[in-house]
Amino acid sequence: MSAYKNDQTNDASNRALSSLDRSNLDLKTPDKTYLDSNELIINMGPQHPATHGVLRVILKLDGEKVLGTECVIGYLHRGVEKIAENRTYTMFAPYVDRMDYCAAVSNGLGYCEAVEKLMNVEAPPRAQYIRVILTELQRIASHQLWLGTHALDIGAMTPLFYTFRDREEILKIFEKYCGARLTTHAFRIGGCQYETYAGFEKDVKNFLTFFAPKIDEYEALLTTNRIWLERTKNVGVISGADCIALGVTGPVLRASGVKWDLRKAQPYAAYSKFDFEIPTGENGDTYDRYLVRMQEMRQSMRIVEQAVDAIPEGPIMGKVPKVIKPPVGEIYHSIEAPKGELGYFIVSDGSTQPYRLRVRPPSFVNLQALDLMVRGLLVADVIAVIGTIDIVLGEVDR
Amino acid sequence: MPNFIMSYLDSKEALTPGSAGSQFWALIYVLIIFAGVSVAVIAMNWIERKLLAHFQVRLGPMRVGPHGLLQPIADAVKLMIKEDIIPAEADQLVFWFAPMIGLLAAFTVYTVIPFGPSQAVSDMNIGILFMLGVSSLGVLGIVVAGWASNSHYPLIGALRSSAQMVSYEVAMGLAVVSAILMTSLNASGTGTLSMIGIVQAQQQQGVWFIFKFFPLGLIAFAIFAIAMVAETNRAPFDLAEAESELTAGYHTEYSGLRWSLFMLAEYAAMIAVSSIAVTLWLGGWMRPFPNLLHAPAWDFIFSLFPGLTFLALAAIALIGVARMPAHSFFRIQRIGLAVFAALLGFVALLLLVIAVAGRSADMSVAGRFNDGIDHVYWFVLKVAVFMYLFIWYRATWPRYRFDQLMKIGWKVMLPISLGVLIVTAIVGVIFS
Amino acid sequence: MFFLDHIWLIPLFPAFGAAMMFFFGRRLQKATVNAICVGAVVVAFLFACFTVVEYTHFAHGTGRPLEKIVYTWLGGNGHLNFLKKDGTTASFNADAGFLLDPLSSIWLLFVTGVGMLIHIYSVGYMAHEGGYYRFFGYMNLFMFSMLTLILANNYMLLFVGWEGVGLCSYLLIGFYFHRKSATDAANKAFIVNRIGDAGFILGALTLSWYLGSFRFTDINALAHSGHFAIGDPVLTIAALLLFVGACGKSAQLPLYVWLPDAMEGPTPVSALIHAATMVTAGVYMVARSNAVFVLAPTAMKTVAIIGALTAVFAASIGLVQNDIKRVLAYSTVSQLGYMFLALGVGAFAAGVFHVFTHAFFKALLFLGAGSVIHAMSGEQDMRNMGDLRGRIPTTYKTMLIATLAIAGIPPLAGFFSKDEILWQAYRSAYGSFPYLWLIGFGTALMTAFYMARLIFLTFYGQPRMSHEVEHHIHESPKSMTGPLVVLAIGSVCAGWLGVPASLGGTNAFGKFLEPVFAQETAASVAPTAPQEPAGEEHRGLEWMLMVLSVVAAVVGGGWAYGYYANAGKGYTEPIAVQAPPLYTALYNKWFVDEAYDYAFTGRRKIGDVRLGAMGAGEASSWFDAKIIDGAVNDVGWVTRAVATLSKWWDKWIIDGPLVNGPAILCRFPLSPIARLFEWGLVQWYALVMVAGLLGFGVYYVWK
Amino acid sequence: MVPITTLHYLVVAAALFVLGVIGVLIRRNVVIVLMSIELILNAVNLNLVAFSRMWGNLHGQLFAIFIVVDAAAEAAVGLGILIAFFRNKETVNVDEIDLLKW
Amino acid sequence: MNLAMNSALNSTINSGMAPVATPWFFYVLAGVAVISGVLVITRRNAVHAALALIVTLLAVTGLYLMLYAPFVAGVQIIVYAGGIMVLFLFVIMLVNIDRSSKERRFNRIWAVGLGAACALLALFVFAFTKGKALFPDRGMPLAEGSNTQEIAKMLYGEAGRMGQYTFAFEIASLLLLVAILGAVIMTKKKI
Repeated sequence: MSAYKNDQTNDASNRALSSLDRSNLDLKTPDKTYLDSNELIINMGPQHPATHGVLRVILKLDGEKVLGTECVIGYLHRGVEKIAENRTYTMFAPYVDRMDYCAAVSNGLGYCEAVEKLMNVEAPPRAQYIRVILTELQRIASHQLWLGTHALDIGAMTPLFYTFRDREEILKIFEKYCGARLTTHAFRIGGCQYETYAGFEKDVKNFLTFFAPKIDEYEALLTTNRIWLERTKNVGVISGADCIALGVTGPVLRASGVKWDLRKAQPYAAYSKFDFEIPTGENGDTYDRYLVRMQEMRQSMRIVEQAVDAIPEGPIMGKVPKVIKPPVGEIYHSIEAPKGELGYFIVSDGSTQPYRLRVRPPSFVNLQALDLMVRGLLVADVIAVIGTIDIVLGEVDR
Repeated sequence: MPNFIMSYLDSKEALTPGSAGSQFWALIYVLIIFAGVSVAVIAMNWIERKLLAHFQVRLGPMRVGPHGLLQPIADAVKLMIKEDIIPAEADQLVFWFAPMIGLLAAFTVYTVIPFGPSQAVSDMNIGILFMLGVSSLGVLGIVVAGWASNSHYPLIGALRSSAQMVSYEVAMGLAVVSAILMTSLNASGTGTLSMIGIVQAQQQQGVWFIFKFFPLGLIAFAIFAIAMVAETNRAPFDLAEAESELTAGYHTEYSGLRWSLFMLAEYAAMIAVSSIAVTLWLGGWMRPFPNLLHAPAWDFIFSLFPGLTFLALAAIALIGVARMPAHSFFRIQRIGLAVFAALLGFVALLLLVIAVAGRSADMSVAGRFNDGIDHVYWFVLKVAVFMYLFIWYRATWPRYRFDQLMKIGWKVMLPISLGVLIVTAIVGVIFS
Repeated sequence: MFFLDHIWLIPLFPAFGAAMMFFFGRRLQKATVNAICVGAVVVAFLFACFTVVEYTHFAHGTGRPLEKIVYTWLGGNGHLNFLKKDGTTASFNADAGFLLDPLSSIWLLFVTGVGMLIHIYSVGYMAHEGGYYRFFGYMNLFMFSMLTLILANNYMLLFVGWEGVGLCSYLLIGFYFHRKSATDAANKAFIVNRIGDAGFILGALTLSWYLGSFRFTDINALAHSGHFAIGDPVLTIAALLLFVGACGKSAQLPLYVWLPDAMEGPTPVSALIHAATMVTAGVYMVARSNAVFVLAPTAMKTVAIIGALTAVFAASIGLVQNDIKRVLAYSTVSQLGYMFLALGVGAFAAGVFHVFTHAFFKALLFLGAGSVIHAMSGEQDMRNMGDLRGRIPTTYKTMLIATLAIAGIPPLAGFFSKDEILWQAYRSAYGSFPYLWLIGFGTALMTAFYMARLIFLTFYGQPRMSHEVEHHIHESPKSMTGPLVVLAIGSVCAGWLGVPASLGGTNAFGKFLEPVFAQETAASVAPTAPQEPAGEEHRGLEWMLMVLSVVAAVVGGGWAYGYYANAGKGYTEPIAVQAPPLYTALYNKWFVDEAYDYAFTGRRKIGDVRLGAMGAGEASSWFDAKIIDGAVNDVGWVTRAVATLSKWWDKWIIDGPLVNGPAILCRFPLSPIARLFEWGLVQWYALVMVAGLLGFGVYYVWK
Repeated sequence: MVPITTLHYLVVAAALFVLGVIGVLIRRNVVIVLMSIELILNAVNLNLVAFSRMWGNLHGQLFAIFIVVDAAAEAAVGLGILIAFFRNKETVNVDEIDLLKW
Repeated sequence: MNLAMNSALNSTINSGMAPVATPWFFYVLAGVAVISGVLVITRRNAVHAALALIVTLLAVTGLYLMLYAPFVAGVQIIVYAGGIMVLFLFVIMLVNIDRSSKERRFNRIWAVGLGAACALLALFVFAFTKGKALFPDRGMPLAEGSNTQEIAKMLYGEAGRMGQYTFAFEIASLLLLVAILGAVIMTKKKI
């Protein structure tokens, strides 16, 4: 119990990494340190508007203060990894879209690139550019979804509608490109499934001109809003070291001041050809994460702009056999998904089906930081922090 | 006409029925106010949904009636016929009447709200005290509802909202006191707690109290305006019913009619506190510049405003009719909207007729009726501004966290209101 | 007058060195330690020399003392008073004051001089020992204490020095504290000295109680004033008590036992403290108190007899000892006996002269022995030595000189001083003590024998040491041999300062000291024993005695030569051959230690009985267990008996009708009522309030 | 109908007072005991106000106001003690509050 | 009904600013007060008791209004009903233990307590019957319309003079301050 008592303040810097030791968290017996009727154990979820799906968080509260949390996951478990072992490589590609269904394009990119790497083939440049454009658009869409729901969690209703309105434009492009809006299955192993439609570049450019003022609109609503600042500043602080220790990646890591982005660190697709920056935060609090994601949207727009302007002509499919039989071996490939490092570990036994496929989902890993971030905070902050981690339960549970 | 009806109407003074001792008219007024407030609440429901939708780039209710005008009725019907679920583990009795407490408190305060110098149920000597006291009873309803549900979220929500309301009552009360202090700045040196008296004091002193001792009145008003949002558990202080945290706060377990009673109480309370703000700081029923523009001509011009407003509303409705797509699908809607516009136009006509008829006859029934309409119109207009603000807040701001809320209440608002009170007292002594 | 004015600096130089060692010694290099400690003593010596030179100018041969009081250390403000024997009050007054007169000049010179040499010697001797800084710190502290002792102007300050040297002696004997024998020896020295110190402080206090002052000048003046008769009992007691102190410090019978054991300390320590300087403190103190002693002839006689007995007793033990340092230690005791003999017969100057010469040759002997031990890799047993003269020639030569000197071979130093003593014993100004002379003569014979034995066993004969040791034998470093040579020169020449008139000398030494001792001669002795002019008529007798003693020395040496000159492995002791029981007695030091063990310490039992301190402990333990505890137990038994009675009374009378009776009374009729008022139920109290309300209401309504 | 006199009020007040006394004396729950005390105070207030009406001056009302103030203070402190006590003994029964008995 | 109303109207109009003080109101309010008072002391559940107490308080408030004491009534509502009772409910919820609602309601000496209280009631009844004649039928005239102002004058004084109860008022505020501090300190977990 002493570990909790020391966490009196919201000042997360006081909390050493040692507080990661969660053996103290005994949810069964109430805290007997002092007889106090304020001590509660509350189930947040699995049916709860703010847990973004079917996440169940068991909260141990002292009054309103969070003493500890325990996440119960698995309500959305579909056995994606097991399914992979019974599908051919090609057949499995649509399944990955169902993990992070808010960023299906990114999921597909990671999978396709992993298999390509395993087979040692390369997608042609045009395909690479298309991939970049779609993936970055998907990143914007994902961040929009996050912004809307996060703001709604904190109590600002309006941004949700704004972001959904604008996200629609991206989904329209997807729809036009591949016929699907959400689970696109846009890429294939070795390239892209479809050639771009006529007017694709124009649509994308239109979107960019349409969207630039919209980000300003979001920021006008929130960035300097006093209540927004009070609710997000110094809430859910996590240090860069803690992030690294927990394996947290993505905007959460960057908001803690660690400049780590796989697009720069281990460039894949055509990212090495584009000029963009990695926005980072300083305090690692919810507000910084908000700012980082807003900046990332702008950076994504930059990338898309460059990519659309420089998109080369050529084939969209590499030299891939009809039946995909990667050589015996194993591969780990990861990309910078909107939520963090999305990795695929594939073991091939030389057959048409993966022997084992393991996904490193960013949401799942990032969710670990929840306990560290919310200890000592209030219940309302748990909502804000869950929102700011940006989890998708489809990806957490797989 | 029986005497007990006419004697009130014939009396030469403009007295409230309560003050005049006319129980009949008091009853009539009570009925009118109850009906009016209920209608206003229902209308508010629609207005809020529409306004919020437009804030959020959507349309809001559009299907039930033209532009969803009949949506509140549909809602009401739905809520009334919905099953009234009482959880098995709940405290049946308390669960049953908890909403009533809130509703009772919210509606009782209307007995002293002065829609006009005589347009109130009663002019109580302790009017404002009564208002604060009774509105504070609303907390009981919330606490009891949360407790009776016998569930965690409602309990937390109830404790939160009651703590919040009790806390903000302090700042609110002090702000009110500073306004009451201003009423004593007259020749006799005695102030009043009477709501009508307060408005009359503003008239006598020739200034709305919001502008009195600038900026003291403004600060006090601002404190009240903030506190009243917290007091009614509205955004950004809607912690008790923060759906993202506590699903729905104290009324999580409620459904159907009983839930609608909470809604009714909430909106009624919103209107009530807005009324207090209007009465204390914004001159109550007074039209703009009653002392400067006091010529009969001005009276007449201002008395045309209610009619003209309804005329404008009718015009808006007609525009809506015109903009309806020319499709058979919209025919009924178009007809409905046109009828609505016609209704509004008729009301406007009636009001204009009354304004013209009551122009010269000061103490005639028509004249008094005209005056009454005038007063009620301005009062409602001012309250409507507040109601719009309530919606605007909700569309714009995120929600405060509970500790921040408490911090603002106790560490910011309370000291400021105390300071304002003290400074007002000193300034009042100096200038009186 | 600079040096005289700053005479108080002399002790402070070594004190500074000691303080430095105390605070920083652990961190200092050996060279630094040398520089500080040896330097301090050298500076002190030079300072002392200049001081004495200035003093001679100051005194102009009159020997008037120079007294310098730095500050009053105890009392002196009139608040600390005591009642004198004659009923008057006197102010207790002890100064930090310094007294310089011929007596202390001599001590000052040879203490600083010999001390300096021994310090220099120690640099070499201790070079490979642990606790280097500690050793020099102790040594400097000793120098400070000794200088305080000899420069003190009153008994109290002298006592400070006295105790200080005792402490340093203790510390240095126990320098090798990891050796049990060393710590035992240190403890022995300390405890035995305590006996003497108790006597000394009692004597000093008796004197002040009687005379009203601690100051030597005052006491001397009073003693010379003629107010006190010769043989004044109080003064006699005081003198005897002071002599007890002297016995302790200067190792006289019966308190000599610590000194031989003190050889456990490092050899320079033995040389400096236990031969040259500290042990002469007793002599100094008696000489300093000569005025008192002169007034107590009984005490004088006691001193003389004790001295003579000690001399012969220690010499006899020395005849058969095998440890080279022990021989020297007994020799020291013996020589100290000579000095006390001289003092006891009134030949103060002769005694002091012998102290002076003895300091040289005994220090030389000890340092030489140290050099031998150094060469022998720590071997001290003479049975394992032999034939060293060629291997460590400088040591051999210097030691030979010292031996000749101590044996009394003219014209070396010992001859003059010893013969002076013997002559004075035979015929002093205070009377004639031929039997004492005879003892002294015998002692001289023995001295010559054992010293010659030492030389022959060590340097002549066949080598008896093991091969490893033999292989390592080497001459000592210059820092060790240098002092030896200097001291050898001193041993040769020191005697020439006091060549008696009978040999055509001027006895300059006696002249120099005369002012210190002459006054009582004039004041008190004259009436009783008319001054005999050092007439020509005795010169023949004196010469005869000289010749006799020289002959004795030669004979002793010759005997020793006969027995030991060619001693090989397994040589025989002549005494052991001639008189085995005597040899056993001598070899075991006349069983004195054993006797003390039986009698005083009680470490050994006589039959079932333990005597001495431990015996007292056992006895008191027995007494405690049997008598005291027995009495207590008996009292306890009585108490128990009474308690049994009392218990019966308590149980059946008090507890019965008197206690339980009321309790029963309370329990049945009373307690329910009482409990109504203290129930622990708050609402009951409220009920009482309501009852009160009812009562008042009823009263008012019906009133 | 009998006009309402001061006595009527006094009878009501007496009834409330006795009810309060009963509550204080026999209820085990401290909270209800405190509430009963409020009941007693209210009865007294009613008496005071009734007498104020009877004599036509306001002193009674002022006393009533002061009693209300006192009641507020009493409730705050009493409930504070109760909370502190509950935290230590986990009971609100007045007959279990007897630490001082031994 | 008409008649009664009329007469009431007349009487109120005659007495100027008189409140509606009909016996019916009195009996209803008194009955409500006493019945809910009984509920306060008999309900097993503390929340029910608190709610009953609120009803009692409101009924007593009504009686105050009938007694021309609107300010006291207002204070009663705002302080008692709105403040103290909320506090009570809060505390009940904080210390809400199911155990207490299943235990005995009354303590060991309930019979004695009840007896004493009944004796008290008997005393009151006796005293009232004995002294019935002492009470006048109607009260002295008391202005209701300026009640608040009159109370203010007595509390704070007027025209530079100190009121009769100013010191008492100050002491009462001090008492409140002390009570606040005491309550806060007692209920704080860690001071």
